[in-house]
Amino acid sequence: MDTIVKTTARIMFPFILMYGIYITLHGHLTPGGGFPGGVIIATGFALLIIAHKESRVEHTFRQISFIDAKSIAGFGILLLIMFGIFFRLNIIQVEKSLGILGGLTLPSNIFGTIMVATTLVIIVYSIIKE
Amino acid sequence: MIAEFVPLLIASVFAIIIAVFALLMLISKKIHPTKKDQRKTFACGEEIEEKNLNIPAESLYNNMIKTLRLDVIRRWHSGNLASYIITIMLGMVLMIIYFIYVW
Amino acid sequence: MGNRAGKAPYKERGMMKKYIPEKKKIVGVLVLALFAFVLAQSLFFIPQFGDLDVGRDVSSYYIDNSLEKTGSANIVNSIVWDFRSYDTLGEETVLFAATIGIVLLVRRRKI
Amino acid sequence: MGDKIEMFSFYAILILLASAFATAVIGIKREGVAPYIAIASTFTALVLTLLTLRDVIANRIVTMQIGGWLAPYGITVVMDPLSIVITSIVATIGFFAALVSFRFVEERKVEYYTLFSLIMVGILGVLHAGDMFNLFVFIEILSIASYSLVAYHRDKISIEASIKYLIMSSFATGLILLSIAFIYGLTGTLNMADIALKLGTESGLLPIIFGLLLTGFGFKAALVPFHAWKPDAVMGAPAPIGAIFVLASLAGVYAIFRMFFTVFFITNISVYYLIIGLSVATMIVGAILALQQTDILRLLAYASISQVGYIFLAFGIGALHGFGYTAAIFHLINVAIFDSLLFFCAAVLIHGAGSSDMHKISQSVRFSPILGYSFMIGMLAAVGVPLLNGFASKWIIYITTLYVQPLLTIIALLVSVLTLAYGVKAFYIMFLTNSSKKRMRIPITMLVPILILVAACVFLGIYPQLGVQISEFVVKNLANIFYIGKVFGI
Amino acid sequence: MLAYIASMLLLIIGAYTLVMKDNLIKKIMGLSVFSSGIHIFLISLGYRAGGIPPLLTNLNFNQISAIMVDPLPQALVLTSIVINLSITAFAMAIIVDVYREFGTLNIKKLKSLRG
Repeated sequence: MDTIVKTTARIMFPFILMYGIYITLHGHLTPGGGFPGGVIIATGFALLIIAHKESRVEHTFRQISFIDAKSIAGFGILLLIMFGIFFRLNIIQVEKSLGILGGLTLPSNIFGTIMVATTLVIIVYSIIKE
Repeated sequence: MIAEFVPLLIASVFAIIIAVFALLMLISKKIHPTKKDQRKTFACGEEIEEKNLNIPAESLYNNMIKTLRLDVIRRWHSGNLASYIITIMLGMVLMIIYFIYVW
Repeated sequence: MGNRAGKAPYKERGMMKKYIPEKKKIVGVLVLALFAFVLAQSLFFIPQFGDLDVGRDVSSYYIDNSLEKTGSANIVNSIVWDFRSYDTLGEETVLFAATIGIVLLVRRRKI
Repeated sequence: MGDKIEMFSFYAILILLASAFATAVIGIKREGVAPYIAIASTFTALVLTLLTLRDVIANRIVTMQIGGWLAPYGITVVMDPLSIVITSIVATIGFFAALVSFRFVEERKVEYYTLFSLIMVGILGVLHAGDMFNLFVFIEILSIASYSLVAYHRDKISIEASIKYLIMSSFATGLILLSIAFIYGLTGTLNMADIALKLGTESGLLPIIFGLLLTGFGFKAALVPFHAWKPDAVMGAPAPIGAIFVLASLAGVYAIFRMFFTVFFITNISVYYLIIGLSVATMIVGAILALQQTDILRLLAYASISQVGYIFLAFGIGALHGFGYTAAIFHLINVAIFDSLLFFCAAVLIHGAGSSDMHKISQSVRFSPILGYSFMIGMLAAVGVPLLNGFASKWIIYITTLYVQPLLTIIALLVSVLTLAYGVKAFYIMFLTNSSKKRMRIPITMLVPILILVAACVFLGIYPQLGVQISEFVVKNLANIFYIGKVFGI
Repeated sequence: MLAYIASMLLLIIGAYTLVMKDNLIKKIMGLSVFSSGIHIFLISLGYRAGGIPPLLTNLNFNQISAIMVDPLPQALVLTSIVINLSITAFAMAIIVDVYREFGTLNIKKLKSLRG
């Protein structure tokens, strides 16, 4: 890609990232949540990957590290849901509203975002690299 | 009373079917004999001894199926995806119409 | 990949070909018509559009209890991540499976 | 209600899922660890399933509410006798398949074992589901993992089989989702027990819903108008996955049983006539196509289609003669045992010969007695020779069909003869015409599962009362009253 | 009613593309259209005449469950969209391989598996 696209992508990237994070963190209050936030963040990375196809991004986003991140996020979700199963069932019952920190929804959203974003970045990266 | 003869009955029916099957194979070998050039194609032009050629075993039942006109089923599995999907949809639709009719 | 790229697709677009209906296409259209008939049949029996009287106590439970039980004001979010979180676990697993499949397909060399 | 019974087999799903993630994390650096993780996790799943089997025998039905949400609101996980019997079989064969894969798979182990764990997660999730949408989600997990595994070899056959299977299967699962949408529009709930209460018998949508569901699950079970994917997929996949495809078929069969008994509670005899018709078509088409194959995996795929037809024949007879259901369950157990035995034998042969073409196998490996006789026992069990397990269940099928409609008995016997025919052909080509002097070494991890399955075949053949008792126990608890009562905690 | 009819039309269009078109990418597009039809149908099943979105704010805090649209189908569709996305992504990856192996995207040329 030429310089215009590269520069625009580099400038846009933090804003897209921030918007995705906002969507995620506000997911339990306004429309949004883990999946839309993850998709938006992945869009930012996809923009970078497409714009800087041959350059140093190749080294930065190696698949291997993404699989690691994704599996850790997967572990997170698994732990959360197991947490939910064990603790909801037996020990604590979340009866009251936790205000702006929406119970288990917020951490679930964050882990979901990481998972979806990494997944989509791997997919885009793999197909672009071909 | 019948119950005592059931094993015998089933065994005899089984034997009869095997006999009919063997008979069919013998008859169909006469009607649709294995062609010579089929062997050549199988060997791919190489020199293979007759005893190493497994053609009679691999197409053991093909003569019979050809005689009974059952090779239609195999020809339907043509590898054509559209025909598979059409069959799925046709089966589904006919099933639903049958269900609407009998429910 | 380079030398193959220009060869095949242009030939197969078939825009220049004259339209001759095949036998298979007629069968396909007939089956599709039957499918449409069945779907149209179903339209007579589903509840009226915009009418939610019948038996929606499950979703009204979600609406009524979302804030107290899960602390989330976004009810869809609370259903996705809390009431039916097992489904979401499955959904993430589907994504994971698809990714592993893609990695399986594209990974030529050992990393 | 008393004490709450912990459902251990549910944790089997979570452990397999965790092992899938762990394989991807650890295995990417150290590839050799992947098979050990898979074997350990499938073994743990087996142990947990057997613990739940003990509980189910004592308590009939074990339920669990995920996250503690009450029955129609949260997701229910249910184990009743029908599902626990199939789950035990699935866990056992899955463990054996992991063992067989240990030496069979030599490259790209990380992806293989991750997808292997995920496909097991899918099957076990389908068997546990007490909620329609959850069932759909796990069917999708099963499907996607199997598309990827079909494409494992990345050669022409695999890629073509995978893309065809993907398109067909996505269409079929879309139909399941459509029927779930109809059900939701009709009842406003997704819990199976709740649907069974609210659905009624009046609505004109019911036949459409049921037809869509039967199509979707029949596709998974490879009933005849929907079977075209199975031989291609089995041929493309690595050989041990063939056994997993048999288990996936059984999950489809289970889903159809569940729809019949729990959700819809069909009493209309005409529906069973349709099932009988489909089953006869399945048996005959599968057997006739198996006669003409030259590829061992393809032959076994058609053979398993034909055997699934027997299950449905017995099931359709069940409405007319009460013993039919017993025969269906018993034959389901037996099919899982001998079909996976055959697939494992094929895996050993393919591992030795490097090809799945029967002629090439016979040319490149020498006759190995232990493998040959195991294959023969599996094939004879599929035929239904006395003193092997296939005989016991097929005998019940013959007897019950004889009381209902003798023509069906003749068809069943005919298909048995066809089974014998292609069994003899496969055995003859692969074991009796070998021209090679190459001795094949059978790895111990492949030999042990095969010998255990052979022992199971012989044991259930000599002592069929055990199988009949299990099946009777399942059939006795099929009525959906128990199920609904247990789910709602009444 | 129009929403139902529109979704059914989408189903028919998707099925038509799936059956009639030979190009693999078009088939995948047909699959997506088919799924979208189901999603629209599911969403419109949960619509309430004059309903508001299922979000709790200060304005609607007291009269909630009578005026909100049904949130459950939306959650189901969210899950189903992700599943559909992963199917599409995997299909695209495998289509790349189909092109590499066969040099074509025409499904009619993929006929090595038959019988």
